[in-house]
Amino acid sequence: MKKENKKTNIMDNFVDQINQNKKLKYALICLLLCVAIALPKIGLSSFIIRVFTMIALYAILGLSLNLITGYTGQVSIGHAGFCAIGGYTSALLNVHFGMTFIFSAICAMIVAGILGLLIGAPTLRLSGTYLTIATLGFGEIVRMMALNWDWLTGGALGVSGITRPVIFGFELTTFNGGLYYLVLVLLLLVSLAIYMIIRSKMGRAFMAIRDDELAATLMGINTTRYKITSFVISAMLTGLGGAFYVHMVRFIDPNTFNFDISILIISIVILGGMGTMKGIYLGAALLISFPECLRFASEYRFIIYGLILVLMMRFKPEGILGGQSKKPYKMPSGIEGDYQ
Amino acid sequence: MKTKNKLLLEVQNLSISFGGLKAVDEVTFKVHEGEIVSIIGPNGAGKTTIFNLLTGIYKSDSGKVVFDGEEIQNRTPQEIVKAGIARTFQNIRLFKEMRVIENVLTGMHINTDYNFVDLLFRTKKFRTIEKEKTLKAIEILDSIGLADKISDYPSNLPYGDQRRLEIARAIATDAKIIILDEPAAGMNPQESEELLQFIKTLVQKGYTILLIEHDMSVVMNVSDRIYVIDHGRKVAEGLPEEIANNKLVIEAYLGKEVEDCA
Amino acid sequence: MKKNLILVLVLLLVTTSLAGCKSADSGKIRIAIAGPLTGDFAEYGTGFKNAVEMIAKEYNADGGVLGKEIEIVSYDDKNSGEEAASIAERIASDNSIVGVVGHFASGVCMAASPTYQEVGIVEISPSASHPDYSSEGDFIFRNNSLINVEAKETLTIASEVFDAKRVAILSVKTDWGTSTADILMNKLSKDFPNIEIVAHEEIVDGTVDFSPTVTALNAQNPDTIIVCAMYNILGPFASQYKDINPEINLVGFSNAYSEQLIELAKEDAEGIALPAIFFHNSTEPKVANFVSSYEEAYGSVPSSLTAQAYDSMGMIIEAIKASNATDRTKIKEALYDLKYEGVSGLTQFDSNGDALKTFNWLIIKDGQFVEYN
Amino acid sequence: MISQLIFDGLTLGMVYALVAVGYSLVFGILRLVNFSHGSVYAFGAHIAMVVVVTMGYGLIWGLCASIIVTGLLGVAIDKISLEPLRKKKSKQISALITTIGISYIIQNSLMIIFGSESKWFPKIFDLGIIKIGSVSLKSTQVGIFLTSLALLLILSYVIHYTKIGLAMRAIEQNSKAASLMGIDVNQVVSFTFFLGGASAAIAGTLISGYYQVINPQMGFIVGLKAFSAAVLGGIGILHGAVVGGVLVGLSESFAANYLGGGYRDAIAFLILIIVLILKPTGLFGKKHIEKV
Repeated sequence: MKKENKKTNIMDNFVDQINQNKKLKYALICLLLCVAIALPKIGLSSFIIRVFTMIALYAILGLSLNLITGYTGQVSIGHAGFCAIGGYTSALLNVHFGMTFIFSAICAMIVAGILGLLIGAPTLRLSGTYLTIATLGFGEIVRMMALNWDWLTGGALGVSGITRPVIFGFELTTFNGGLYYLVLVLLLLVSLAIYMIIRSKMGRAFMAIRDDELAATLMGINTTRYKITSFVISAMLTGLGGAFYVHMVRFIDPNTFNFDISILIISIVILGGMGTMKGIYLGAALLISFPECLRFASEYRFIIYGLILVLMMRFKPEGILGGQSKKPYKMPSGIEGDYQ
Repeated sequence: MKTKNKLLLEVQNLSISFGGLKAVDEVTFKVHEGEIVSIIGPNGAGKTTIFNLLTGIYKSDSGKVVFDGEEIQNRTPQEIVKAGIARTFQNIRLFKEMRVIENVLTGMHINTDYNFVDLLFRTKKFRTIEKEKTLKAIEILDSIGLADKISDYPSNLPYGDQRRLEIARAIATDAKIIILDEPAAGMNPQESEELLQFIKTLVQKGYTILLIEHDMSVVMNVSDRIYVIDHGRKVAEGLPEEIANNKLVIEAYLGKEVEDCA
Repeated sequence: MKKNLILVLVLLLVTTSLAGCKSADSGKIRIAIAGPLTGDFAEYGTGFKNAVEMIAKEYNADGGVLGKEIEIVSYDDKNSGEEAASIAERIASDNSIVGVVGHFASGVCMAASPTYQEVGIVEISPSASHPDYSSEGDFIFRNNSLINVEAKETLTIASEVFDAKRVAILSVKTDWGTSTADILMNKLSKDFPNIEIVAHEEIVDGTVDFSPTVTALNAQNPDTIIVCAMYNILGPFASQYKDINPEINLVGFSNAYSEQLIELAKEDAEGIALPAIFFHNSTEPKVANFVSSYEEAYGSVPSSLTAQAYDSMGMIIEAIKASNATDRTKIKEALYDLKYEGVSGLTQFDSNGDALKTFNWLIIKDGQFVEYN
Repeated sequence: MISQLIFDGLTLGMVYALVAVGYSLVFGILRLVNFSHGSVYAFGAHIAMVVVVTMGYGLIWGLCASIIVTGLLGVAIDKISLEPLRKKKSKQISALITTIGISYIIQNSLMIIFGSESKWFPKIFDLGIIKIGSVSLKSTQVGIFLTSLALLLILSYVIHYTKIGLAMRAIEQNSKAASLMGIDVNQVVSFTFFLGGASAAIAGTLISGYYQVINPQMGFIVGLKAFSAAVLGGIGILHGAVVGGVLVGLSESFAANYLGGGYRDAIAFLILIIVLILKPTGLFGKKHIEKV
């Protein structure tokens, strides 16, 4: 039977007890939801609201990377490039054509998706390592193109004066908590979309490719097409995250989304649990709040991210909330009988 | 002897060479519907290579493969599975981090036809197809006695169950012919006896099976016809009894008798 | 079961409460310093922090200001716009803080200024140079030379010190580098008829290999090169260019003025000239005393940006004294009509919040900076 | 002018080759891309700086110390973090992500210990200018070119004519069979990491001596470029890494001159992407057949 070493099973029991008791789990989830919604209203300083906004944003970025790395098994370490593409598209459309956030974000997703296709199509035919290399190169190329194409991106001067999102004439800022609710809604939409994709034939195809690509091919799955689909969807959602961030900070230059952002996103996915969704929320919450809480540690935070990657791979590769969940398989609606 | 019904799979002088070495040399054989045909031969004779050619992993140098009236040699693995040929692997290749039922559902991938919009917005079409496929998967798992392990993970199952799950996944593709690549490999006598019974139940259900196997006890007592391959060439074919005492077959396995050792 | 629920709630509370900011104790005048204390530009942020703390100590030594002690609150923005914006919101919501000296790079300053302007707290950047930084609002000040003023100075140096005829320009691809090069080539070359701009090369910040750039510039055989970059570029570039053409004249900018330049280029730094608003060996008592006490306290000679941070802090304190209040808006108004005689010369803000600076010229002679007159 | 660019490109190319060899060695044996190689290169340069600048020994001592210490770092990386994963038969992804984590730890530790600003490094092979015809050749360039060439020859000698070289090539073909032949696979893999670390240390020291400048982030970009060189030449093949290195060096030097300074780094990545699209196995690589 499965060998379980002593160190990690304390964490497993804690997580299992939560899962087993359905009532407690649902109570916990809606508790978290109410806290999330009430936050801006209970008079917390706008700084803390901003921390929670960033947690939600990085949860979106983590979920998108999780789609290609956690569910489809292809490691991408250039996702900051898609944030930059989404960010620049939305910024330029907003500054030059005065497009409001809703439309510019959609365009940002489309452009990021197209570039995901351009990078993904040639390299996803090959074994995993080549995609990782290409995405690393891609992240750097985007930064350099942003720096060199002054005519388009303003080069090192960047793009400033981006307007904040306006919904029904009401400007959303961190002060009035508007941005916080916007990112919560986006997080909800992205989570729903990914949940729908994973609980379907496409999600099963992704996971089959992750577990054994050759066997998946022989089950009739067109692995290249599905890997590209997963990569494009992941790029689009990351572009959306980039677009939101740019409208929050109202400024973007080539160094806004550098390699450190890619590493942060992959650390969130690894720490929380590859191939799960709840793991990503936990990973984002931990990794975004810890530099704020432990001020002295913020100087060492990059080393800590590095350590997380190494130690997690060594001791708990499936991440805190990852691994084989004990919950029974969630039958589609209409099928009774608890086949445990 | 089974009545000769429809010819399902016909392989005509199929061959492939890897850098000068003729791994498979002009092999020809037939499989009829509802039949169990076995291919036996010493290790490295080229049996698995033949299967890899059949299922599109390698591209053959020459020869034709006609399946259910359609030429399928050198087509992509996806097209061949859609045509109706499913297979298992010598070393079990299940999807370890997916549930047992999800492994079977993945087998049904080619026949679950709803598109991205259906799955994203959970349309009625999506819900009906998912429900129908899940029920079918449960039924298949029930038929192979794994109904109580639906939510479990393959890596937690005993070896025999894993092999049966792999076969169940192949069945789930609604294949007309199932290729079993040394299913009894690494099994103790008791497990291979269970496997033998299981294959027999499959035959009763009308599945056509192409079997590669070493375990003579399984081959001799379940196959309708047997082909013997040695050094990439077909050396013999016929009924199990004929093959059992065919001189060439014994030589291929045990080597030549030395006539006059002085 | 209850045990686990409590554990989860505790975890939630810990993260939120720890993230809260420190409680503000009244009775002290608190001024913030924000800059990169870690990462690539840590040396500049630390320089700001040291200078600001030093002048605060000096004022506290003789009774602080308005009878209250001055307390410095430092923030590390890691030179990232996102961090700066987050710090700006934390400072804005802590109304015990009356003024901010900081942010280092223009892009980072501009990410934070909207928040400072929105809530109305004075921000003086000792180093921002982006043309439209100070136009963000009336609370946004800059105690740093304007690009076009300093660029004109470098061209004057080129023509008078080196009697340059064929001038080439090397600029680093940062917001400051690009805009300076653009001003030099398009706006100012008209005012210097005897100078011909013969070439312009751009390099990415962090480059160490200049051989292709040196070859390209040398092809136009310029007699002088104006380098719009900091010491980490000017130093290696000087030594690599002098390998090919030892007689080349090099003109730098005030932000390249630091001991590290000589440290990096060693003897190839000889003859490099640059305009500076602060000169550490100057004979003026105020400057000499600042340099000696800084060196004694922090072990290194202050750069011109550190001197400007020192003066920026001094101006906020003087503004508090002049307006006799710790109200953020009154401090802002007092700053506009303040004439501050500091270590970086006489500083006065114009209506836009920019400082009008007077320059003196420095040249490197046998291994150290000397005043050129 | 052209010949000047060629010499600049060749010198750069030889150093990239030295680093690219490190990638190919490790990929050859473990089918693993060692992302921490760039930061090992920077680590080696800093060890040399400590010995030469802070302690004041000669450059030769700096080089030797750096080779030994960085080599041991390479072995430590393998022994501490990669070998347990091999023993645990964990997935390929885990090893890849571990090397990314390690590169992050090393680079940021260097930044904290040595500070992030650029520091001085003594000129290497400083014997003035060698004039051949109209071309002025810096002695450092010639020195670096020859040293790198010598080291690459030594490396290929070790690989092709020594016992441990034979073991390395055996493991590359089939590590299971090699272990059955009595080769201690883990010990040979550690030796490979030692070679990788040592070659990166030499490259790091040579580059710092060439530009007389050193900073903790030097490893990231050079690591990427050397990687493109290794893939261009055919990942896992030694002479491929050398040819790839020289090509990347030359294209960078020409791009910087004709397209402008901003494109010098981008050109290496464009080559990488083009190679991955046209011929992923690189110039000398051969198709890799997946066994079922």
